[in-house]
Amino acid sequence: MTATATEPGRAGATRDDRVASRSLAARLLSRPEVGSLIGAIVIFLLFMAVAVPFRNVANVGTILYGASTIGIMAVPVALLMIGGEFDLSAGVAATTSGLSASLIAWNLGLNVWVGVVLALVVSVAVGAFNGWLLFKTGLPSFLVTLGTFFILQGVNLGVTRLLTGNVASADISDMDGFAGAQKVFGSEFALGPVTVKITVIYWIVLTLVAAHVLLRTRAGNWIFAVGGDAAAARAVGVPVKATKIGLFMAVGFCAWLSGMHLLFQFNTVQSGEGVGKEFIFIIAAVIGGCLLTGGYGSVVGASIGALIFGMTQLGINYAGWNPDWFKTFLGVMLVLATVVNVYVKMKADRR
Amino acid sequence: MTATATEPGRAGATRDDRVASRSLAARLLSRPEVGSLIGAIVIFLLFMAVAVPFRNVANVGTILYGASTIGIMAVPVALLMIGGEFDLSAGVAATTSGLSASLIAWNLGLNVWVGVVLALVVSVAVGAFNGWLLFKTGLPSFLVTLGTFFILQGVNLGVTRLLTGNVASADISDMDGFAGAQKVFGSEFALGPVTVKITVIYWIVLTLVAAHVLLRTRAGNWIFAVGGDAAAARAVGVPVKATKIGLFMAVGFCAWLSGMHLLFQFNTVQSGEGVGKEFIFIIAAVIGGCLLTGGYGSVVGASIGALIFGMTQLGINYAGWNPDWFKTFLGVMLVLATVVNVYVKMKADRR
Amino acid sequence: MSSATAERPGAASSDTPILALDGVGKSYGNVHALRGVSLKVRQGEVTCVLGDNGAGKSTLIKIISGLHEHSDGTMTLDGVECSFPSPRAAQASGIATVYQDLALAPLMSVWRNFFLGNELRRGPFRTLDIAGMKQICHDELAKMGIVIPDLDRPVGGLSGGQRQCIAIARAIYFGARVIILDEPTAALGVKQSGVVLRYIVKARDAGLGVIFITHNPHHAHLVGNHFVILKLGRVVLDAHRDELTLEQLTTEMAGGEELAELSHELRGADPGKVVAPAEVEHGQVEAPARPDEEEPSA
Amino acid sequence: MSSATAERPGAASSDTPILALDGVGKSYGNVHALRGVSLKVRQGEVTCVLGDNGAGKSTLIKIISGLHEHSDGTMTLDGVECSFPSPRAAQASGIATVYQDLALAPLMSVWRNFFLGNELRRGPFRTLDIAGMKQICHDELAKMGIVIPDLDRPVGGLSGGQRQCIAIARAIYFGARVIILDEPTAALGVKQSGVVLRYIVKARDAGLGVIFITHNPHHAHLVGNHFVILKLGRVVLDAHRDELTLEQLTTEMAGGEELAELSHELRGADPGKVVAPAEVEHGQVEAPARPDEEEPSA
Amino acid sequence: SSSGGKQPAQASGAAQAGVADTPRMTIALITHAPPGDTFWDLVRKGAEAAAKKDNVDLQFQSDPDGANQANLVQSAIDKKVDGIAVTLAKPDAMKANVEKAVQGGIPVVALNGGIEDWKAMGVQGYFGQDEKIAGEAAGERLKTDGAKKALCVIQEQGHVGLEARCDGAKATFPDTEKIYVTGTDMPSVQAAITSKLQQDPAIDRVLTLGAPFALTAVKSVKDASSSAKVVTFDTNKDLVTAIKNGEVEWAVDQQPYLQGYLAVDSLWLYKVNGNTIGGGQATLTGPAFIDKTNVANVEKFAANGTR
Ligand SMILES: Nc1ncnc2c1ncn2[C@@H]1O[C@H](COP(=O)(O)OP(=O)(O)OP(=O)(O)O)[C@@H](O)[C@H]1O
Ligand SMILES: Nc1ncnc2c1ncn2[C@@H]1O[C@H](COP(=O)(O)OP(=O)(O)OP(=O)(O)O)[C@@H](O)[C@H]1O
Ligand SMILES: [Mg+2]
Ligand SMILES: [Mg+2]
Repeated sequence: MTATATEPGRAGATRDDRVASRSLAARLLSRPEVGSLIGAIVIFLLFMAVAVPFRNVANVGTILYGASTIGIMAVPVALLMIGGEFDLSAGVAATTSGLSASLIAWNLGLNVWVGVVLALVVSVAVGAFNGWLLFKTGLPSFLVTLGTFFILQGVNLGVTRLLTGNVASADISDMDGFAGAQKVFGSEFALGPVTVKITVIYWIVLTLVAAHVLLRTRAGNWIFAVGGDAAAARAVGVPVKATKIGLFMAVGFCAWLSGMHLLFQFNTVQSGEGVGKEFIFIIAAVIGGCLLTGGYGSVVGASIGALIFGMTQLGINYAGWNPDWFKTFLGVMLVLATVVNVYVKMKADRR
Repeated sequence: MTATATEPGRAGATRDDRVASRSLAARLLSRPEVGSLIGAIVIFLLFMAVAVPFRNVANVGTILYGASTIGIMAVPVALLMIGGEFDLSAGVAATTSGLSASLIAWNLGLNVWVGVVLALVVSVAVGAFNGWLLFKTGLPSFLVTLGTFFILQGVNLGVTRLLTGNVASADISDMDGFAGAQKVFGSEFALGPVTVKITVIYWIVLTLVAAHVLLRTRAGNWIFAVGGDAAAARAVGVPVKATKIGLFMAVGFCAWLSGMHLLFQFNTVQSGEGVGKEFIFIIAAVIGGCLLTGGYGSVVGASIGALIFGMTQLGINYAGWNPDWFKTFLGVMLVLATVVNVYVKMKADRR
Repeated sequence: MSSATAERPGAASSDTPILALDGVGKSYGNVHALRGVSLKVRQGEVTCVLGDNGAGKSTLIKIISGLHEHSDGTMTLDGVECSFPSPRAAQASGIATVYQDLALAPLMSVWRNFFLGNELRRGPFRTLDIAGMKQICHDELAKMGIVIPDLDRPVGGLSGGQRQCIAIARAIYFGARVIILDEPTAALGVKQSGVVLRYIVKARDAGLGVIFITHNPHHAHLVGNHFVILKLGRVVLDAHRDELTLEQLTTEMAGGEELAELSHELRGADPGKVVAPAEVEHGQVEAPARPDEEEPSA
Repeated sequence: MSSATAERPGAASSDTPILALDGVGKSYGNVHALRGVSLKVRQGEVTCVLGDNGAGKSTLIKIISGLHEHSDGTMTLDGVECSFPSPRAAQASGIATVYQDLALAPLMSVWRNFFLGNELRRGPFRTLDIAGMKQICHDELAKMGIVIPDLDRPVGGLSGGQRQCIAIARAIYFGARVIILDEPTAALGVKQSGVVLRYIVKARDAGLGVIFITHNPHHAHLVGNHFVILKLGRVVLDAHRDELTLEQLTTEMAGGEELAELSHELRGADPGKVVAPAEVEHGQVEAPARPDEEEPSA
Repeated sequence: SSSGGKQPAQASGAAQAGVADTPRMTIALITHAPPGDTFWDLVRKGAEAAAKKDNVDLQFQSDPDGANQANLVQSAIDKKVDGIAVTLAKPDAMKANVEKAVQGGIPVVALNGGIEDWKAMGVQGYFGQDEKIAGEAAGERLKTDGAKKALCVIQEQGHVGLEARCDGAKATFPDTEKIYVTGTDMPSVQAAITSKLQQDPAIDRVLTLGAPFALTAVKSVKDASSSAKVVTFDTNKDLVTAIKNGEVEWAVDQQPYLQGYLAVDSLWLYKVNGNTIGGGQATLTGPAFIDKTNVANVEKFAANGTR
């Protein structure tokens, strides 16, 4: 073999002088979450200008609480969407979880915590079932989880009536372990003038953990890959099935968290609740920059999407605008926020 | 130039003997609509077996009516999905159309037909606006039409209250032209023992026209192309923008048809109606074999999807099953029908 | 070698090029893919655009076929300055293109892809002439030596070469004045490549202008009248066929590197030799030594 | 020429092939893409798989790399019968593949694609070693003569050749025992093709088994030890390098057609000639005449 | 036009009185109404009439979701309103925030729902009916009418108030069946009721839980060629006409206008004079029956859109 004098491994290509280096600002702005953050700031400033109660720092707690109940679910739903799938059952699954915990504990007269733990098992199992059915039937996840969505709605109502004779679970606030569980899932604390509900903490922690998983772990790499091109991912050895089923189980876990808050905040759970919420989680994720087709998006963006949605809902109330037009204002604000998001990204990419 | 003795244009390639010719049955079965047809037949036989009133031929009219109100919108929604876009505003747009016709005629004291025609203009304009906004903002259609969805909800309520002081349009049954319009949009006729509502006719005609357009015209070819790969379609000279905006306008047209039925069937329109229906249209299209990602699907399939959905909803009532579990039965049936669909297609492709 | 175009005085009949680019540039965000490119396409000639990976060849033809708009410079069609707002406009001017990514809709059937954007219609209702289109599609593919038994099969399920043939057959069928081919022979077998090269000559002989992009110097030299080499977005060579031998062309394409050397080096590596089996760690396959890079001696 | 394998008695060290296929077949629905294919991959050898478009080459390597399961026949790895249920299993056995469609996720960044499925991790929490991965990715690409200045750019925005290089660099980096390359040089420039060929030789010298699919007889003949030609899903030639000259190989690849003839014909077409401009109707470019097809005289 | 359309000079709202000269105050009316519901429109009109008379800035808000409605109460507290009128259809969800408002010194009254829970939360008064009792009254009426089998149509699945009505009816008229329909989709409501009537010809009464659904049920009865009669909860303008025409037998009226009016007025009275309407007891606004015999009284007010 001829051995030339040049050392192997040397960067042999000519430097490509065509590529202007991008400023740090441009790089930052083209991150998926930054656009939505700017969208959120625009909405925030808008309400600051028109709604007096919005300026009161004590009310931040209300806004954050509204956002957190959406955000806790928007985070795993965004992960799932990045992984290329939908979960339409996410909203009712939370109700199912709350009902399970309550009905199990109340019906068998057990400690509330037993119900809580079994509800976790139920919720994660529902997620795993969704994933299993997806691969078993080969149907799109939209249809599979639509099926689960309907099935769970019926089960929520049917089982509750079967066990309690009513359409809501019985009040369990006098049962063993309730006080402790309420501390964990339904408490609040004061942070200066702001009353912070515990869901806000869960929301923030979930966002950070999920963002870390997505960007800094192998699983996160796989999530992007299975959503972007499942065939390519499989071809290079990514366990597509396990990744997707894992994502459905993560949604199940967060549905449980959500369901426990529902239960311990309000002591009972209405069996008809949760319908329509799955849609709001998806909206938050999309506002935050997730692609419906998968493979692209950001968890932090989805959380900001939840914040935008929560902020807009309450902001319109704070502003005291004509409630007949509530939805119109909501629609205009959401489009505005996302247009800002897209505009920022486009400008950044151009630089 | 050397001219060889062989004539140009001769099929010079060796016959590929690897390709087993597929039986006519296999070819037929792999068409997207046949799978859903078999799904529909399975559901039909199931209900025939368990629900006595289902066997009464006179009740076919009720089932067809239930399916037709979904189907009239499922057809254009399916076209739009094949073209790669969503319209979440399709449900409320029908309400908007009904309200416009009624409010315009009632408020200005005009002939009802004037309202009907102006409502058509409004509906098609809403569709065109959706399409325009899609290209103007560069947002995904999910978000754009979500915005319209919210905006129209607010407008329906706000404008109705502004003009009538109520939340439903006033009764216009005593106005000029109402009788004629009711004949056109809200009548029924007997066909042997079956009472057929006029919407059934509209549904069938729409399905046939749309299927023809999709499979037998240039526009149909373009719809498949813009949905399958918009960049490729544009590269070979397909007017992507015009095609997509045209599809949104087609949805607008059918929303008008739907809205007119709503108005002339019930004389008034509740301003809060229509929310949630957009979802059912998409479900029908997906059950009928349309891909959520676009580029594949069938109009006839979507119509059969509407039939499956309508049949299941009413079949559960006919069977007299416990209404608490209604949604569960619905979910199971829908999954069953689509699994049959996918199974048939898979088997056919294998042959 | 400068970018001076070698006008042949003898070629009087086509002195005004059908399409001319002058100082054209194009940026994608912070990447300036093309800078100051000038190019002339004459009818009845084959213009080969050559160059390294990422040199900007595809970007150049995307501008000509209306897919992108250029940021600088001018484009003239028949001496009139123009810019195609869409590929449809370019097609209306008789320009047909085979894109490197083929521009096929994977879920659509073969014949629908073939006629996409140029559907045949007939009858009073202007419905699609499906039988006619299938026939033409079958015939055109057969001429290229490809038989796809079921033209209703989706393009996504075909082999890479089969897809490439569909894209080429389509462009050749619809090209009225200029045909642009971006690496048409990349995925093709020896036989199919031969057919495509013959087609290029045929198209030239029919009086069309052809732009041919390839990485294969043999192919380029066989059919090209004119060679334009791009490097990092600039034209570094623009020469007539008479000025270059195959060897020179190859050298220019490789950026001055002697390919003969490669050949020698590899042959020296004794292909007959069989090495003892081994299992290596990640990244343990040594990078091959390469001679130092040099600017093409222009 | 029959499909009798030319075992060289001298090459004793690798008598048991690492991977052997025996009578393997595969159907896609009603298309029988492969029928009764037998093939041996020995370590320290380059096996070239050649053949027409649609012959079944990609199908063959998809079976070996675990993407598809074969319908008939057996596959043995180190003498043990096996069948890879997933590409992950094949990779675990040290088989790395460059797919023809590259298998890159277009929206993911360059370095994430490079390490997809084989991410480097470090620290107590097993987080991604991003800096390390970027460094390796940059180095490996640089060795191929490709510099992508921003490794965080999504792969979808790169040129065809740049994407190809990423897929190749990845397979070479991770290939532990067998490297499979499906038309790796198709989209590559002359220079990059040279690098890839050198890499193939290096990998062989490191003791790996290499399967190399190409349509370029020059490339195949430069590095191949063994040649297998597929036609319509069957093996029609299986010969050692010593038995074939470049010309014979080219002829076999073209299915018996004389490429020299093409070359002559095209040169006869006078590339210097310039034709009067014209505008032609659809389908007016005449199909080139082609010599009658013959079965390769085996 | 020769007939129909908007009639030029319509009398505006029923309760026209002078405007109080008390200082302007803000009252939030927070309900669980879905947008665009005719029943809730009447509640709102009553509240607006009282607000106008009492020089009150009325802020009407609603959300059918329990947790969201509770959050609306929180936002009213944030806005520091002078009084809150709230529906307690989902009392458990509302409890915490209502108590917070009470403890924060904001007077709260309840209306429409929550007759069993309002006292425990420290709420000043309650204006409405007991859904269960209303249901039982409807059941009694069905019995005295000689009905054999009734179909109770629930337009929102799992809604506590609606379920209570059906359960109440079932308690006094055991042969009551239930059906769930999609309230936002009238054609599907019509088809669903039709199918149920076809399935079970024994049904001779359709009991709907909202006025628009009663009008749709009339069409279903016709479609199914059934002889069933339609009865309903709640009224609106068109329903009153239908009772007059004999298309609908009777309606259980709970006087929504009055609920809204009293809720706002009682808060105003409490603020300016320390009064509590009802004196610590629930003020029942129903159930009363509207049928052919007394429909004439209601008719002229219904035409104004206030009954
Ligand atoms: N859509 C895009 N966004 C950003 N950069 C792009 C885009 N398309 C191409 N580029 C960049 O522009 C440069 C030129 O690309 P182009 O595709 O024109 O190269 P090419 O000469 O066709 O190369 P190849 O021979 O590999 O096909 C490359 O550096 C590429 O990364
Ligand atoms: N997923 C699939 N479904 C149906 N048929 C397929 C599929 N993939 C390949 N085929 C068919 O199998 C045959 C062999 O295809 P393959 O991709 O293996 O060819 P190839 O030898 O790699 O050709 P090329 O050189 O063009 O890449 C072709 O006729 C092709 O149309
Ligand atoms: Mg290119
Ligand atoms: Mg291949």
